[in-house]
Amino acid sequence: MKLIEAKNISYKINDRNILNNISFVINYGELVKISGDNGSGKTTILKIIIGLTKQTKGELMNHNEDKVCFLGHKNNLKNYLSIRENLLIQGLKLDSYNLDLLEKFNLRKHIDNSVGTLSFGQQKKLSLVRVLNSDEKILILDEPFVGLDQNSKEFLKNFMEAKVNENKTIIFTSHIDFEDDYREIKINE
Amino acid sequence: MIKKFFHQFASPKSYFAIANKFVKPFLVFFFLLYISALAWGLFFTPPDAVQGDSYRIIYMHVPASFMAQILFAVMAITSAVFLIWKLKLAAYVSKSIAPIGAIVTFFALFSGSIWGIPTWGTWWQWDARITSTLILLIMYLGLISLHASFENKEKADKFFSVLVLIGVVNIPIIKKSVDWWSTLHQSASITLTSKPAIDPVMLYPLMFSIVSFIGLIFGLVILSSQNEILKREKYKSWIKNI
Amino acid sequence: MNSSILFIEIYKLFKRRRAWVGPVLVFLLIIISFPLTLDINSDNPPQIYLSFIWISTLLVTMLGTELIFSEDFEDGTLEQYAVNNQLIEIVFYKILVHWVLIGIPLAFVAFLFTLSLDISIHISSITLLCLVISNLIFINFFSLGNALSLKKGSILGLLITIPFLIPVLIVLGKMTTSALLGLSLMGHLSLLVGVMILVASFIPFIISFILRTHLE
Amino acid sequence: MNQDSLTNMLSMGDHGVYVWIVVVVLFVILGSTIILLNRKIRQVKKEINEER
Repeated sequence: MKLIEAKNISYKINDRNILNNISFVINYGELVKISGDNGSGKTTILKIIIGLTKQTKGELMNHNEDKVCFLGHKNNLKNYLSIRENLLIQGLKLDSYNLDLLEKFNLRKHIDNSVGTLSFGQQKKLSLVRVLNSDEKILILDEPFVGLDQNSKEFLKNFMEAKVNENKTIIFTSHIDFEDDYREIKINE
Repeated sequence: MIKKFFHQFASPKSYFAIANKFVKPFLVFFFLLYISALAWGLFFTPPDAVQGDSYRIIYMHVPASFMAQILFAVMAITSAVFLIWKLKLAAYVSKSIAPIGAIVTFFALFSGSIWGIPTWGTWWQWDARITSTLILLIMYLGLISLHASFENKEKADKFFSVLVLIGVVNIPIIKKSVDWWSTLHQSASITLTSKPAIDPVMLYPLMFSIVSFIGLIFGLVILSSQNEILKREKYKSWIKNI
Repeated sequence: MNSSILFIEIYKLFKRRRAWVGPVLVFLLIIISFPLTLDINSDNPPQIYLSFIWISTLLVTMLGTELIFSEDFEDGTLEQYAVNNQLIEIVFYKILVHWVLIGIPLAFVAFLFTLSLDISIHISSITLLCLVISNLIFINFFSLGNALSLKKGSILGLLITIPFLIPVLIVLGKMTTSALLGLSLMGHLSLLVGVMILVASFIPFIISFILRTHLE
Repeated sequence: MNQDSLTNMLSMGDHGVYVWIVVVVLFVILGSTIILLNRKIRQVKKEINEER
């Protein structure tokens, strides 16, 4: 069943082409990777899919009416709050699942430290906790693997596969290749 | 319907072609017209009974003050057209009015304060009109710097237009409140409006100078919008054929 | 209505003490130092003190709303709100929270200051009331300025917003004069309240449109 | 018209200097705006032609 259908989408900034005549179809329950070089418009595509940005030309049909889970470039964390507070203001509970996650990410011992003291990779892992808690049917992740160590990468990959097996749809961008069972939409001209 | 009309006849391309053809004769015509209006006012009218010859600044000051407000209103119309119909040309015109408006407003202030030296004995009075013109100048400058501060010009257009539309609502409010304010602080000052109705001998050249000044300034606006179109549509294919 | 978002906004501003206590402290310092620049032996008209209060409140409010949207924009929180279609709510809440945590404390500091002056308690309480009302107007416009000049600095924001605030300042000045002359203030007060309601109900929609455009 | 009345006309009594200051400033502003805009337009056109 079709979830998203894009027909000849173009996007311009200051009359320069960012996206040029892109067409694709994404079905329910698919694991889709959008790949391309730096500046090829991967983020823009995601933003068009979730409706933050409107394409300059072309048509996008989105059959989804539910909430989506979106992970952007920015980590959505407050530097002046601790890990615990950051999770709480994101609406996450500190239950055993999340504490386990923090343990796995080596963050549990820092739980009362402010996020500003964490490294980039640690912050990235912390921002993933929200994604790992999501019960939305559609997950849209912008560069989820950047800055992660090998274990965390494996963990996230397994999580994504498990989600897809539950018939959830995941759309993500990456310019890293790894062998897995996903469909790829290339947007290099 | 309207949208189709706009897109056919109000595309930057056709506008530019028409403007390119007419802007120079238009400017020259109104320039000469304004010079003759000014010559009439400066040399062929009698001096004012109260103010003597210094009143002749009126032939430059009044057209400028008038245009300072008219330009903001025009900018509001083009901004509304841009926000409603997403017409790019309207945004270009809107943006190119702002610097011209700032220049005209500045000149209105300047000529007013020079006029004030012989009339009031001071170059600045906290008079209602002067104050609201000053605020108008601040608004123009705010708009210019807002547009300039964004690299993404499509976004800049939207913010600019929104600010113009809130600003145009604000102008009568400023006028009203400043009028209200100055009645208390400034009851003794000479206002230009409180004089008896202007004599026809001076009124006709004044009208003439206003009309020709309007034409002159709109000529400048067209020139400025051409500049804007060229800058913004650099990468379009039609532009290579000019 | 989503009370948890409101609570989060309160919590965030509360924890960021520099942004919350800072402006109130700055206001306190300004207000303490102002009388020191005047000759205390001569009779200074209270109007000077009151007009000084209006202006310094205006500037300190600007200081207090400097990060109202830019912080959440920088770290992606606004993007999340936009994805969940909560932008307009969040704008309302943020303005409300800044009013309660910054605007109203400022009004009380100013009230305490006026008590030390040689004016009646009646005029002091009117000052308090006016400041509470006009602070909401100030915060709305400074938020608009902040939304327009996101990441571009507060000078641009001030340049944009000052023309909108001048009429408010004029009304405040008029009220001061009338109050000191002992005239009725109902007219002025209802005007101020009317403006407050209009501003507080329209500006947030414009702001959320602007923020949405930023997030494109 | 003799020379005296011409001087009178141009000096406009005592206040002529104010009028002339405003006239000069007006034409400087108008002239420089037109020249500046024309130069900018020519510059952009040149850039476009070079890119062709």
